[in-house]
Amino acid sequence: GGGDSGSSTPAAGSGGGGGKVFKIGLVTDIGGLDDKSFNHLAFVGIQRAKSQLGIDFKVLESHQESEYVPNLQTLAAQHYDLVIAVGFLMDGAIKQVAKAFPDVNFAIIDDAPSPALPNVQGLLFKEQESGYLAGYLGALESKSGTISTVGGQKIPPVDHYIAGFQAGAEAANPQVKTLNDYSNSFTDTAKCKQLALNQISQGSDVVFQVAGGCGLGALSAAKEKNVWGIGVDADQAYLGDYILTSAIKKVDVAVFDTIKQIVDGTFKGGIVTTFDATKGATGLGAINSAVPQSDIQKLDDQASQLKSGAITPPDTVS
Amino acid sequence: MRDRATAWLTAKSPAVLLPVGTTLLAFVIGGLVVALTGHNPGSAYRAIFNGTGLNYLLPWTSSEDKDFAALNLQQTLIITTPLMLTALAVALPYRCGMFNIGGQGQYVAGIVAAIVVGSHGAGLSKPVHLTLALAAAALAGAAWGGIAGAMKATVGAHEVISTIMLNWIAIYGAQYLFELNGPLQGPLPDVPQSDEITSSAKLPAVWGVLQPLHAGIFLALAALVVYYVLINRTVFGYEVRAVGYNADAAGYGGIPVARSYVATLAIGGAFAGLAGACDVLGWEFHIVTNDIAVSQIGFIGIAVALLGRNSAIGIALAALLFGGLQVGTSARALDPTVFPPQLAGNLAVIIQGLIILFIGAQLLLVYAWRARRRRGAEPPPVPRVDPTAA
Amino acid sequence: MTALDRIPRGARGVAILGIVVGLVGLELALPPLQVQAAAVPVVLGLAAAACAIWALTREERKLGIWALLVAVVATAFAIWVQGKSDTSTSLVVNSGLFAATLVYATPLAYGALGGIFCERAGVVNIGLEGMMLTGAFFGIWGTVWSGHWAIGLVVAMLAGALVALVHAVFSIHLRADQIVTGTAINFLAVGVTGYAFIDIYGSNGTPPSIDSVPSITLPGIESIPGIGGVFGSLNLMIWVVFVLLVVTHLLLFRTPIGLRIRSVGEHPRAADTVGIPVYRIRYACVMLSGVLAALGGAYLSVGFVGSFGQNMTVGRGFIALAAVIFGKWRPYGAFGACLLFGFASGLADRLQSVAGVSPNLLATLPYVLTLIALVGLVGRSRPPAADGQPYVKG
Amino acid sequence: MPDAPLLELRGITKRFGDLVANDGVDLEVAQGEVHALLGENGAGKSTLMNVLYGLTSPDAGEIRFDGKPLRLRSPRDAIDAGIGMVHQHFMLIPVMTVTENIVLAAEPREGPLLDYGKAHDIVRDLSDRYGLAVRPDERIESIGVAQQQRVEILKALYRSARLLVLDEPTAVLTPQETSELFTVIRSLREQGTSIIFITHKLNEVLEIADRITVLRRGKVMATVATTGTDERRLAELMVGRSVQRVEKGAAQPGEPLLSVRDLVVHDSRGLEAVRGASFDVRAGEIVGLAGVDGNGQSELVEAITGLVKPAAGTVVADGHDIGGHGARASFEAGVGHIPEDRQRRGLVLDFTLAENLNLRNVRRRPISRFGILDPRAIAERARRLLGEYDVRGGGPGTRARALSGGNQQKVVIAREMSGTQRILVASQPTRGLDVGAIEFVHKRLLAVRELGAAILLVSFELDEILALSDRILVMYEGRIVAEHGSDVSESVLGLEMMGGGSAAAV
Ligand SMILES: Nc1ncnc2c1ncn2[C@@H]1O[C@H](COP(=O)(O)OP(=O)(O)OP(=O)(O)O)[C@@H](O)[C@H]1O
Ligand SMILES: Nc1ncnc2c1ncn2[C@@H]1O[C@H](COP(=O)(O)OP(=O)(O)OP(=O)(O)O)[C@@H](O)[C@H]1O
Ligand SMILES: [Mg+2]
Ligand SMILES: [Mg+2]
Repeated sequence: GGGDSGSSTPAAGSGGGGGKVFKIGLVTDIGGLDDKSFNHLAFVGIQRAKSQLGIDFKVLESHQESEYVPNLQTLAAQHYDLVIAVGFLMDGAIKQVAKAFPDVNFAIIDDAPSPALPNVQGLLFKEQESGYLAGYLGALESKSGTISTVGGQKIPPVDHYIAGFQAGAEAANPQVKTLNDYSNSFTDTAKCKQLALNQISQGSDVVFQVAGGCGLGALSAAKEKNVWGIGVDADQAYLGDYILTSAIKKVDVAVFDTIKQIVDGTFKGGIVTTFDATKGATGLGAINSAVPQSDIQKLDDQASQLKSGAITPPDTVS
Repeated sequence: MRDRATAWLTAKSPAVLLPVGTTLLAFVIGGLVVALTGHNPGSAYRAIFNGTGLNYLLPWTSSEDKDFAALNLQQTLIITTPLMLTALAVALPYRCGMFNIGGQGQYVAGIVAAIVVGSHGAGLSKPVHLTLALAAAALAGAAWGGIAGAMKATVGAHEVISTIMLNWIAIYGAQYLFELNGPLQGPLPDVPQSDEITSSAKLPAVWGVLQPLHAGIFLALAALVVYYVLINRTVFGYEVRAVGYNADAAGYGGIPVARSYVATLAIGGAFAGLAGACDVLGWEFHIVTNDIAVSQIGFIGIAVALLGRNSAIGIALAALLFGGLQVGTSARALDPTVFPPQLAGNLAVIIQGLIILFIGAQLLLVYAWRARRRRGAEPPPVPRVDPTAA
Repeated sequence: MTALDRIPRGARGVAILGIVVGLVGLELALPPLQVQAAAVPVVLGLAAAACAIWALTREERKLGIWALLVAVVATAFAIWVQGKSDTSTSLVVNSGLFAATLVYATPLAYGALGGIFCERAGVVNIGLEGMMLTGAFFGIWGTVWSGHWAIGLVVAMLAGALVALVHAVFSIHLRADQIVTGTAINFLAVGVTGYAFIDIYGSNGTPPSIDSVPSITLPGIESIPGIGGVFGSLNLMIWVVFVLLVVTHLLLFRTPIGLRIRSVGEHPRAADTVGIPVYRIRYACVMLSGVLAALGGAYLSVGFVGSFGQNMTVGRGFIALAAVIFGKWRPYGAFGACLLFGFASGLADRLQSVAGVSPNLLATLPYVLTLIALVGLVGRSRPPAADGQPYVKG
Repeated sequence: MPDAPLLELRGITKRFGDLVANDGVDLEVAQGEVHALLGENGAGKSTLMNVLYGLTSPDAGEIRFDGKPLRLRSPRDAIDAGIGMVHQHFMLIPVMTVTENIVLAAEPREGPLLDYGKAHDIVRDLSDRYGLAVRPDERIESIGVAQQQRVEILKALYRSARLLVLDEPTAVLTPQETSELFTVIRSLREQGTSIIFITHKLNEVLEIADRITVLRRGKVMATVATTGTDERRLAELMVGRSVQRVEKGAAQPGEPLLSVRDLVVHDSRGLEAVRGASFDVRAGEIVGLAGVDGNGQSELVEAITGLVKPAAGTVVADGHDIGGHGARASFEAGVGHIPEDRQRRGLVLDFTLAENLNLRNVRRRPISRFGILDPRAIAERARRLLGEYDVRGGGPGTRARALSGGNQQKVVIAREMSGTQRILVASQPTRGLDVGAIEFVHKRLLAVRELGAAILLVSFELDEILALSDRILVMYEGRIVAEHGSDVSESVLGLEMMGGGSAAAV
């Protein structure tokens, strides 16, 4: 067994393609579907594509690194119309599999395969834009003049956020002091909380978490100490009214759009699509109602400058 | 005739029937749990079994299923390979009365060394380069294990603590080496990843494409043979076992006890280091920092060794069981209508846990057995270790 | 009889003197004194080292190594601190560091106390990790379900006891290899808590606001500088662990039941021959160990962060196990090991912002320090003689 | 003798697999009687007592105590009924103190806490009342076996035992200690306590017992009154044949093979245990080293055999200086060693007999070549030695753990006396062995002496020392305090061992 294509009954197709039901595969990295981050959002995107575009999908969660290649390979061998790899960790794996299956279309999130492959589309995000706006708002709302970030690990998507955050903060208040620590873990919530507590004791009154599930600990510190917390990736405003805003990365939009390209027949390999403010894929989530209107206007101004390209935040942490 | 058959059964029962029986029992009870969560255990097990790829060996597997089975069997064996080696890293010190929890750290040390050697020296011929990379990994693992051994031999530091600490030091240390701006970060400036292994240092593929089974499996099997011979057929092994059973008597017999501690932990570490080399030279070809902390190969090796009762054959079978479980319960193999993808991973872990639990309790059946025959059913004694070894 | 006569004589005294001198050197460099001359710690460090070596050559090994360690570490630290500005020093060494030490040490201490009970009764518990994780999840689950943290803790304890019961049945009655069973417990805990977590709470995780364990504020102490920052306001569960620590010590070493527990772990047959129910005691201790470890996990989830995340204990159970051995199966010793580890973790956190060293490299600090302490201070530790051995009656 | 027996065992049968350890055993013990139980190693004495103490349940049979049937589910029931037992292998917890061991499971309390003060008083009272001096605060691991024995007896008395089982209590005692024990037994008897007394020493049986039951292969051979029997008759009942004392010829000593000069050895706590011992052992002679346990004999032996480094002094064996060069060097120089504790040191109990027999020469040809073992050579040598030394109960592949004590000892002796060893250090070589086995060991020792070996015999049994030695050294507080020929009397030796006699003045 195992050769059967996964999902339940295809919904009535609304997209084009004369009734063909497209098969889309998704392979997560070892963070798993419940990473409260991109794997989860990718899953959201593919579910939306199913209900709106009538596609059929299968998700393969990877529990260890050695599963990347066989998972991608399995879906490719079953002639899926698009196979999406979630996360830069699959960079090596997708290169191998895409070469072996030139007729299958692939996409990979957070990675720009180099050299480019004709059947792979890279999907990158300008996390630094979201980080920039979060940092800008954070610096505006900070009373102490010190704001901080808790990163999970020093890896590109995390550092993009942090670099943008620091730049945005400085743009709002050149005197601002930014603190940054890494927990070296995406699961150790207690450690994230301890780092945030330490930052708060050093005066930080806005804590931005960039550590997935672990970051919930950092936000918990913000809640406990009555300072602002800023969520990451998805909109985390539901956590409570101590959430200032969330730095958003709409992986679900990217996944949905890419699937739509397949359905519409416009998918192209060999390119990198960058999801940024202009695409509405980066930016902020709900902004706390306590933020004064004047600040929101300043923020909107920054956002439009980001869109226009007048501001290009850095993407590496010094 | 019948008498001889009965006699054979009586003699062999503990060794043959018990593991088989308890494995069955483990699956039955695991199945009950699956049923409790509202799934059909029969189809779940069929899916897991087929997921291991072992159905490749069955004559009635259809040829289109065979391709998929082959892929899975290759993956099973790819995981079985390092598991056999990290299990040996536990087994050898165990025979010497020590509990090496440090397989993971020794494995990571092996990875680092294999990458350093395997990604340089592109001009070398394959046999030379490969041998150098493997040797470097073995040495690094040996050094990492040897530290714990030396600490035990000199100041009596308990190996359980020191190896736990050394694990984390190796893990964070390796993450440091390959992190962004780390000293050994590879050519991609914004990826926390090592250099690539050059083709001259890659283990040859033996079966499959893309991520094929590599020659590391022969290395691991050879290591099992080495272990068997070392333990059972050499003076060194004899001395190790003597120390493991009774260090006082060993010392009385003129056996250098402290040296045995260092040597077994170092050799064990070398096995674990080789496991790291197999992975990195066999199919990974580079390492990303995120993968380092996530890997569990060394820890699972502990269970493999104990389940295999520290014997070479037992380890081979237990490693296959674990490799099979890991691959068989992968999302590829499980029907999402039966196992929702969000839950599949955890259900797989539960089933693995149950199987370890019940196979570990072989004596469940010994119990029943002993009710009839008070003697003879004991499994072969193994030295007592862990916090026991002073 | 002068006061001089009362100072410990000989090598011991000199070693202690070395330790004191080394610490004085450090103290001078730290706030509020902050002597800025490198010569001061160097001279004092050399003096301390001299004392250490003098003691070492006179066969005072343990204290001598202590003194040497203090001399080297304190001097290095003092010199390093002098190069730093005022603020960066106080960023590292402040009452927050000691508060963090307690926070990091507490879950470990619960786990370690659990481990002590289990192993003192002769059952090795490598499943502490799984038991902690179980407590972490069910603590939250119970709190959410009932709306009260106290009930959450009770649920956590029950869950821990249940998991421990599995360990007990398999290792006591079925005589399975205790390490295999413990490993299985760890697997099961990851699977069961992960499964239930997703099944019950879905992708947003546990509810954002749960009833959490209160902190106890001591008004008098809070205002005292230094101490107030550490002990002024502490989570109730931290106070509880202090109490449990003392109770465990008394129970094990001052009561009849403690004597019986230890006898079962040392020589179960001897215990049996005087009529002590070996199996019953082992069951009780293993389950108690599950209860305590689960409390440690629940401290992480209900007590500290207020949420659950998959596998959120990340190896703390193993560190607790190491603390048990490090502390030679004694409560105070194990707690000392937990504090050492917690201190090093807190220190590593704080050094991130000032040291300019890779966070990964800093993350090794607690483990390196533990290793050094293990070599220098602890040495041989003798486990309960029957630890890990199933007892066969008759 | 009172009419109703305190204890009646009827038809007790206990099987271990195919082995019948007790086969329909009947035994009666009267109130205030000392009843001796005799039998070879493995005859089933300990098993019977374990049944009586509730440690194992019999397959058949009935126990009546005080005229009523007694059902024993655990030792607790036996203790409650008033049965106390001092086990052959002491049931003491080494890391705990004397007091803790005595009060364990019946502790005096003060609120929830253990009342250590009261526990002390209890121990002191008991030890005064029965004349069993102990040091309440010492840890078991730091006191000698005689002390431990007293602790065991006190343990039983503290639980008000009316029937006390002593399983081989004298195996580890000096004559003085044995006679002290007998005083205690007599006073207990006078107070109405019944005693079952197990031993292999026939003279002791005759001295202390009222009646004697002999077991052979799990069956009762006979129960006889002490008056009207003698050693020879008992030995025959036990073994099923007549046993002779070994006779030795005159010694023909050659050159000194083992020379010890000014040896100083520290014990594990760093105290001086041997304080400058000097002596020679010559080829073809047996030198007996007499002394009370704990006077430095163990440390002396460990230094000679390379197990500990001497603090000062030299040990020369067959011309090689072996002081402090390790156990291997000592053996290579020709020193064989029968260690005092065969289970801790002498054997790897989980090794097979073949493996145990080759512990010493595993690095030599033909046992191994280039580090590779030769299983055939190993098994062959083992089979030869097992035959030669008449080891029963297993072949080369049997685990040492499965042998009886006597046979285990034979394995050790076979290993240490075979090959090219010219010097033998024998420490307590017959401890716990039955008469047949003792006879065998003694014959062997004399045989190698005839072949020109130098033997240092360390024993607490003066009988043994006197029967075998050509010269006798007395050790007291780490020093050799006296030297005698083989014609010295037991009482002189006894006095010197206690620090009395002429030597004390030196
Ligand atoms: N737990 C057991 N399992 C199997 N066999 C046993 C067990 N205990 C004793 N035996 C066997 O029962 C027989 C009787 O042993 P027992 O200990 O009663 O002898 P004994 O008379 O006390 O000998 P000794 O004089 O050496 O103390 C022996 O052959 C022994 O091997
Ligand atoms: N589990 C077992 N299996 C087989 N035989 C056993 C077992 N346990 C004990 N025995 C046997 O029981 C007998 C009695 O054991 P015990 O420990 O009393 O030794 P012993 O023969 O009296 O030795 P010693 O002479 O040193 O006192 C031994 O002969 C031993 O072989
Ligand atoms: Mg006996
Ligand atoms: Mg005996």
